[in-house]
Amino acid sequence: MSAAWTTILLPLLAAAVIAFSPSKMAKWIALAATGVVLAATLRLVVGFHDWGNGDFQSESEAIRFLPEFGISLSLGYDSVALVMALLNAVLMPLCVLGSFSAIKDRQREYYAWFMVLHASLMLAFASRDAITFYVGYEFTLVPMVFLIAIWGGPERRAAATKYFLFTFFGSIFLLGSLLWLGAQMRESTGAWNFDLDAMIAFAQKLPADTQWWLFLCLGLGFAVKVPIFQLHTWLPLAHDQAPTGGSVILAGTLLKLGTYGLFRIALPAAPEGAVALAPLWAILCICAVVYASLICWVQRDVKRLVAYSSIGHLALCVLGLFAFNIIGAEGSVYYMVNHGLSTGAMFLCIGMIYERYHTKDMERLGGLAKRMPVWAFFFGLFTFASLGLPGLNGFVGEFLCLMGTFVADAKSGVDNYPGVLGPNYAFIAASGLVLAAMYLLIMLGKMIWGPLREPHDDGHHEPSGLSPDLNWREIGILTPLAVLCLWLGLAPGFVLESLEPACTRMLAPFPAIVQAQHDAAATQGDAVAVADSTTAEAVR
Amino acid sequence: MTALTSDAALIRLALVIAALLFSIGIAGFLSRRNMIVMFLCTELMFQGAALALIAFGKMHGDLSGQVFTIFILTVAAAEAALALGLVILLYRRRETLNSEAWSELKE
Amino acid sequence: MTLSPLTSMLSGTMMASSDIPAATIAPEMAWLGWALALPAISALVCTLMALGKVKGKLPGWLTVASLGTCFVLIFKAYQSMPEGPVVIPLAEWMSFSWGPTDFHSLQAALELYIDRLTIFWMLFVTGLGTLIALYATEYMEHDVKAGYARFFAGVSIFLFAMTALVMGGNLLLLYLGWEGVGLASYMLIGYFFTRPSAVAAAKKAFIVNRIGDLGLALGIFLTWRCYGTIEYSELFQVTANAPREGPWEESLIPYLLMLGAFGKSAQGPLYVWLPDAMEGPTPVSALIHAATMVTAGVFLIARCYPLFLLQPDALTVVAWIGGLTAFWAATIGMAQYDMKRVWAYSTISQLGYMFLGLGLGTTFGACFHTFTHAFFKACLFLTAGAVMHGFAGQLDIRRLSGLSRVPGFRMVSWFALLGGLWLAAFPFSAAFFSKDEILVAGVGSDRADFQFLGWLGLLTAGLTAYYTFRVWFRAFAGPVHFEPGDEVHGDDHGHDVAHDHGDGHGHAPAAAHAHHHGEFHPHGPRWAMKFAIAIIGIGAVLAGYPAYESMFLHKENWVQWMISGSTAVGGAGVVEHVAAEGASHGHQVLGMSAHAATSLAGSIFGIGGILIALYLHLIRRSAADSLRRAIQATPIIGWIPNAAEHKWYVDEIYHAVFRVPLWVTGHVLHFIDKHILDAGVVDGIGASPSLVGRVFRPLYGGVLQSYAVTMAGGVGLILAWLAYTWLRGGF
Amino acid sequence: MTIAAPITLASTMADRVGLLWPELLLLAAAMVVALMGLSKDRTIRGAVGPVSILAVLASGLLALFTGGADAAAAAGVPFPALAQWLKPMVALIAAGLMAVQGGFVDQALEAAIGRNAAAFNPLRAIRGEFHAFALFSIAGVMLLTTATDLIWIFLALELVSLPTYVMVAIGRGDRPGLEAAVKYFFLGAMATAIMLMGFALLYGATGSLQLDLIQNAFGAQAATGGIALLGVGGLMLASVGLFFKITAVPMHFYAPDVYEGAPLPVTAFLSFIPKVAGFVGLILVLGTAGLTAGELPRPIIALLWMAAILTMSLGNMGALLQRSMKRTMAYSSIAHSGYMLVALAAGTTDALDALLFYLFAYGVTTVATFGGLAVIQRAGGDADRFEDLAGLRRTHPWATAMIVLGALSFTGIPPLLGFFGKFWILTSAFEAGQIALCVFLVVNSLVSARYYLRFMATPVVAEPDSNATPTERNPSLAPVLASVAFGLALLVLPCFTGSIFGWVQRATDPAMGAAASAPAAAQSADSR
Repeated sequence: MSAAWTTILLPLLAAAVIAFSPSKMAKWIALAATGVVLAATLRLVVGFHDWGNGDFQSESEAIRFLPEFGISLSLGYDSVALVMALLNAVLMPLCVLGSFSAIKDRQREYYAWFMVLHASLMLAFASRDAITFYVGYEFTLVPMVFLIAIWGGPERRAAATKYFLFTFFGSIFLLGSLLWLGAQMRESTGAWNFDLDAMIAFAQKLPADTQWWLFLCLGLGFAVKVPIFQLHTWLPLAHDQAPTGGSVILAGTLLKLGTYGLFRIALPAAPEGAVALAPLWAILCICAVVYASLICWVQRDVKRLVAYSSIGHLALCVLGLFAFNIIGAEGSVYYMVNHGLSTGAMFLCIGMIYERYHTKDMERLGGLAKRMPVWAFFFGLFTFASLGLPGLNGFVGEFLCLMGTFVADAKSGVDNYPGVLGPNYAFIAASGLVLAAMYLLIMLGKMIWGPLREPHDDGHHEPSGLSPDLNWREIGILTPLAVLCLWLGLAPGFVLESLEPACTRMLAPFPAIVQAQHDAAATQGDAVAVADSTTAEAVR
Repeated sequence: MTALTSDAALIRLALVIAALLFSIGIAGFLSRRNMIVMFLCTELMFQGAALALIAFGKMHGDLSGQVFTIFILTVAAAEAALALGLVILLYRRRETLNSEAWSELKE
Repeated sequence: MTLSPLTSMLSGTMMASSDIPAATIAPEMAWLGWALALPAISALVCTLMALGKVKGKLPGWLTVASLGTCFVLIFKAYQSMPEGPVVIPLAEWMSFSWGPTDFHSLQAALELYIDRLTIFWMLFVTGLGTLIALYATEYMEHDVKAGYARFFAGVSIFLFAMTALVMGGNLLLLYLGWEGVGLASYMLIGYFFTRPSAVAAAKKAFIVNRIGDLGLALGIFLTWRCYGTIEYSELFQVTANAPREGPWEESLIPYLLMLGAFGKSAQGPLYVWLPDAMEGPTPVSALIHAATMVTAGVFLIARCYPLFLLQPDALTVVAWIGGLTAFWAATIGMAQYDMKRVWAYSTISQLGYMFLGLGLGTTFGACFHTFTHAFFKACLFLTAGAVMHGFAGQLDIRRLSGLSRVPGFRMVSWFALLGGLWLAAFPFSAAFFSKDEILVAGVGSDRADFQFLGWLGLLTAGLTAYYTFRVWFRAFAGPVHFEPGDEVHGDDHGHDVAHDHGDGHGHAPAAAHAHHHGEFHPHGPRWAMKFAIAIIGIGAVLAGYPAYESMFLHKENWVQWMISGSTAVGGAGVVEHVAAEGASHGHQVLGMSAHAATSLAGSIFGIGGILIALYLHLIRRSAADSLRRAIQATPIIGWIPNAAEHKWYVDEIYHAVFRVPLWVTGHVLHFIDKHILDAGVVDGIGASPSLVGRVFRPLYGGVLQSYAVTMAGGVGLILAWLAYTWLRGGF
Repeated sequence: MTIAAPITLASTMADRVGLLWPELLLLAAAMVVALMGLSKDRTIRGAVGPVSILAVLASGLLALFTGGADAAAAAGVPFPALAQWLKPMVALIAAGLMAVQGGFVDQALEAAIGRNAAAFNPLRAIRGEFHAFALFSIAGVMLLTTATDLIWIFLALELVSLPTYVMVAIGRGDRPGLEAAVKYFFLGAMATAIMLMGFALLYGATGSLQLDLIQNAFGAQAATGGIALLGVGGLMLASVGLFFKITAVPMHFYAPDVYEGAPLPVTAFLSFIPKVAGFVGLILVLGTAGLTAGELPRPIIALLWMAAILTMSLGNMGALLQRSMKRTMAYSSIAHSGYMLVALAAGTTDALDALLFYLFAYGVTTVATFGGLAVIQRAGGDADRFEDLAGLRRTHPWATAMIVLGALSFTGIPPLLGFFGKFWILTSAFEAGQIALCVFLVVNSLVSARYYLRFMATPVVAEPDSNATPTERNPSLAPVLASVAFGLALLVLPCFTGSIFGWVQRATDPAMGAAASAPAAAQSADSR
């Protein structure tokens, strides 16, 4: 069994084993399985064929699953997919470890669902076929719904329902678009084929207005998952109510399915549509940055705050994609990883607090640096990573996304990648830098600084049985994340270089399309209109 | 009256009667509450269809319509047996033949 | 448009700025990378010690050792400094490329760009850093069991970031340092984290700085977009050949960079964080918020001076902001009672001078003033710290008097006097010369606005002298009288007090501590603090040496030599030119050469200010109060003293204009998000199917006949529709 | 007057008997089972269920090996290979449905006998005839698949329906069951009459009752200016009559009441067997007018189109409002008919394949879900409220898992079987250009997710109300076994969807049996 298959089948196997093993063993089996998957993923990274090649490189023999429909089970990675898979593989064992003391009842179910979630995420990232991608993409819903609904907070059922229905709403658009595209291909080539590369190649040749619709639908599908502004209301509730492990994966990798999907499918498949809709998306993104930040500011619940902050952060990430240049695309992918690490880590930190105090209310809880200095250190570190302090990981992605947006204007094209955004967008989006600092530092000010405030335990909760400050297990969970945050912040060069071919490949169709659009605008209007076309588009 | 002498007129008349039978059946079915009567009305509808089949058979010079009619009669008889059994069962429960007595299942 | 002499000079020096020699790559100097690595290692080790709850002074000594080594390294580099700039590649950082040429890559490696400006800056950063860290080993000793390691981790992080900022070979590395010093500043201002005011001050510092950082970030984007590189070595080669007043994008760059500089150096509208930053321990105030970090803005503009030279208008803005800030901060400084706050406003004011110098084209003056200021302001802060340390956190000049006669504080007082004289630009002090260099560029200018700024600067110098000596005469001179602060171990160490619950002790009323008063014995500083104060005081004296040297020995000013051949050289050349011309070609000011007039006026203003302070605050202290009352009684200007004491209500205005509206918007948006968008739209759409479903409920009434009617009706409708279509002309 | 189609009776009768072995087996089994139910021996009575299941499975196997497409084509069956897919498929799922019925008929009586509280009374015991009726009904579906003329269709449909009326009435014999039966019977009779009228009109329009001849006649009409009004009207009435069987708008109104009133296992039976019959009937009747060639008369397409949209929308919207699980399932089954009507409206061979596959996926899911739901009951009735599922995971973990899987499959979550059903309907409808229908389908899937989520969440998440009387355990293991078997199939079968789909494609391939039908056609031409 190849390493790629291991990453998918082993968690499934583990889920089955866990379901039939003693409750006490569940977490250890899960931990072992995730550990092996991590090793297998690292093996994939080490053995990756060709870092200089942006193609989606096969890692396994294709299993002809449904030859009648051209669906095959074939796994492979490009550097972006590999990085996402690695992120997932890294987060999973930490989540399992982080659930050791938090999950006390129904452990078997919990870890089994976790393993299923693991497998379906790995499948989504490794799929070379649209339908198997969709299978992985969609099936993540199920374990996550149960993780929320069973082990979540007091509003868990409402949260799970909303999460399920809302994201299902998104994915039916995705499925619809993929099937429509498949049917179109069948009509034109006479055979079903759901191979992603083939579908993308086919879709790129569709007329511009068709691509517009295609991108609208594909984009809508992914937009819910990201989530894009106005489609985001499921997220705060789901994050808030999910158990810690669920929140971590939700923020860490599940949301990334949306951005990854944009990168992998929506943008390359319908570049004309993407270019035409980019201003709309970008406006939504910059609105989201401001909107989410201001809302974060007034949150009392720290977990909800971090959840809202995800909306703003991912908006920046998406903005980078719509810059249509290498800087933005690389920044975006890098940001996906970093957001996963730092936000995931923050959720873990909050979970550790919740286990001890049974509250996430910043009015009742605060000044914890006094009681829990080690925890406060980690929390502070991840907060600063999240607000984009240079030297920590968050900065690299954020900076590159903003920079990509900034240089993606009509006139420049100096980098061979003319874009349709530009400084106007970057100016507003960059206000997120200040606003993020504002709400995150306010949060830090309440949570770790200031006089110690601890809720008076009303005796409803059994004592957590945990030491006042972090224990070695918890330190062991956070340390790898902290090291990764530092390492990715101080040495992003290798990752950035290796992401470049995949980004170049994804962006290949864009310069010509954007250029054509600008040329058309130039012939239509006068020179002023050209110089100002970004603004014009923004207004339109 | 001359029209009756020709086959076409005869068929037309039969079809009209068939339609009437069917319509009366429907009307009765919708308006009556007595289950026996309702069942009779369904029989009327069946016979309307059967008459139409015969008429069309005549029109096409084909016997299979009549064959069908025989089958319809047979099935109708089976259904009648079923209906009567059911009605007796219901009557035993409720001492009434009014179909509205059986309207507990609803939204 | 007629070009003013200055701008024509600038255009003339355009060629001169292309004289910046191309950088040579010198991997053999990689040992200088240790200047970056040592503080980083120290920071890491101190952090681990803090987490491991190491008790003892080890973190302090480790930091001192690493910083001292850094200084030695820098000094070694100074000795072996090559002529032109040198690029030392160390490692990869954020670099990637997608093509062969400039615009097809983002090169931001971990590399050092060493020219004399770098070395100059690093010399006093590491030197002062070492000394102040040494001072802090003693100053912070009360915290050995609590935050000692955390404090030194912060100092080490600061030094690491400052090194990256100054020595970094590209703008992104500068940005790394830029935000890194912000982090250190945040950590150290908020060092006494149980005190809400400290937490708030730290937060404010970071956020206000972030606004500046935003400008810097955008400036970096724009630089890349216009020139395709953000590496100094390439950038300045490109700009050397760039046309002046290029396209609007290029013209925007200096303004954006300027925003960053204003944030970090507390200029213009972004100054508000610095006074609050005095919540931090005093060594921090001395090191970060007086001597080094706040000069990063000056460094940024000096480093990117070629970009500014392309946009003379931008320099004019810098000059105006600097000049006005200097004046504005001085007015506030006159009305403050907290010693450290006065020094804080004086820092803002002096930084204003530096920016004024930059804007007027005299980078030399700005850099020289930065240099002298670093010493005397550090000296002032360290003496203030010694007072605070000794008097349980007391810094209110109304509650301290005659400290020079208190045992143990004599030396402190004399060094405070030294610092005060230097700050007041007493004639022939180091600051006198450095400030003079700046003011003469204004007073002697042909441009009326620059002349105005020059005279405003002179006036400000008078105010400076006044408020400086207001403090000194109040606190250090006069009859001995003191009330200790409300902290047993001094204000700084409040959190060390064994408060297990409810640490919000804040500033309890002095009455509560009355019983301390009788038995309170101020304790003077011991050797480490004294040593540091003395060295820095001596440094402040010696900082004037370059000026004496050039004045009396007619040698080239050492500072000028240090910045020559660097990116700041263009401006320095101009200023020399202007000054020389002013002197020789009879730019007559008040019948004298500009230089002489400025020196004279500066002396008069300075000494005048000191004399007024002498009268009001030493000879007849009651006169100050009656003057204040008199002003308050005057109708039109009666509000001024209160307003000045309240810092012209700037914080309140900011609060009302920015914070409150945003906060309200946040609540409104949250309401919209939760109740309209989510509960309204989303849940509404979610509920719509069942709502529509409800409409059809009557159809399932349970009566057999009604079902039959509905079904038959349906069939009827279908047939009717069929007939209709057929009648309409078939299908 | 002559008989219109003088096919050589001798040969075709032999062929047809060859095709009808499974049905004959079932009918024989029905007799046997009916007699066994009257036995005084408990063991023999207890064997009624297993024997019935075995008989159904055996008939399915028999269908695999008898009655090849050639024979069917020779007999003039329009889709000669259809039976080869449908009969085993129906048999497999019917076996599951029979298993779900395990132990529920005569439960109280048998329990009393077991306690020696009552003696066996053959007049009271209905187990035999109940199973016999079920077998008759299944036989009816099987018969229908090889129908060649309208009479056959009519008879087969009646064979499907009449036993189900009885099953609803006598299954438990309680008042809701009787009410359900009376509604079901009367409305069913009306629908049958409408269908008959449609058949009559078809006969009038084409002059034949034989499907292939009707097809020829329609073909001729279409070639010369379109199918006449009479024919279109006939098709329409016949379709609407058949809509009753598939619970499509506007003939679906009975379904919620009947499904709710009927005992749970009968509900499961109703939601599959008549539905298959209805769809097969529609395929056969509409097949005469060019269903798979996309040549249906426009009004018929419009009818199917509207019916599809309304059926799925009304079904799903209605289901959202229910508290009874059986009633919810009734609406759900209405909605699924709507999805399948999308395939009919798309009107291509691919769409037909999709429909046939969907029936299979739907059936498997139905068995899995209903089997899971049947593990609990209340005194004298079903445990039918959602609240009754609360805490099920603790008492019946396997059933819970299967209910979850079933609900997921109904929702269409990949990679379960239900997803592939929707997948093919969607692809085929997209391919046929029916984008609006696709949009409605996916939106309806979304709406349906909400109530399926209740099936998923309640047993897993909710805790039982401590005040409520606890539910009882179904003494029979058959439902849960069937549920597990079919639930696991939901997981496993997707791996074999390729081969299953190949099978389905062969079932609708008109070329199948062409080799045999060509000489047969020549022969019939000769004899004319």
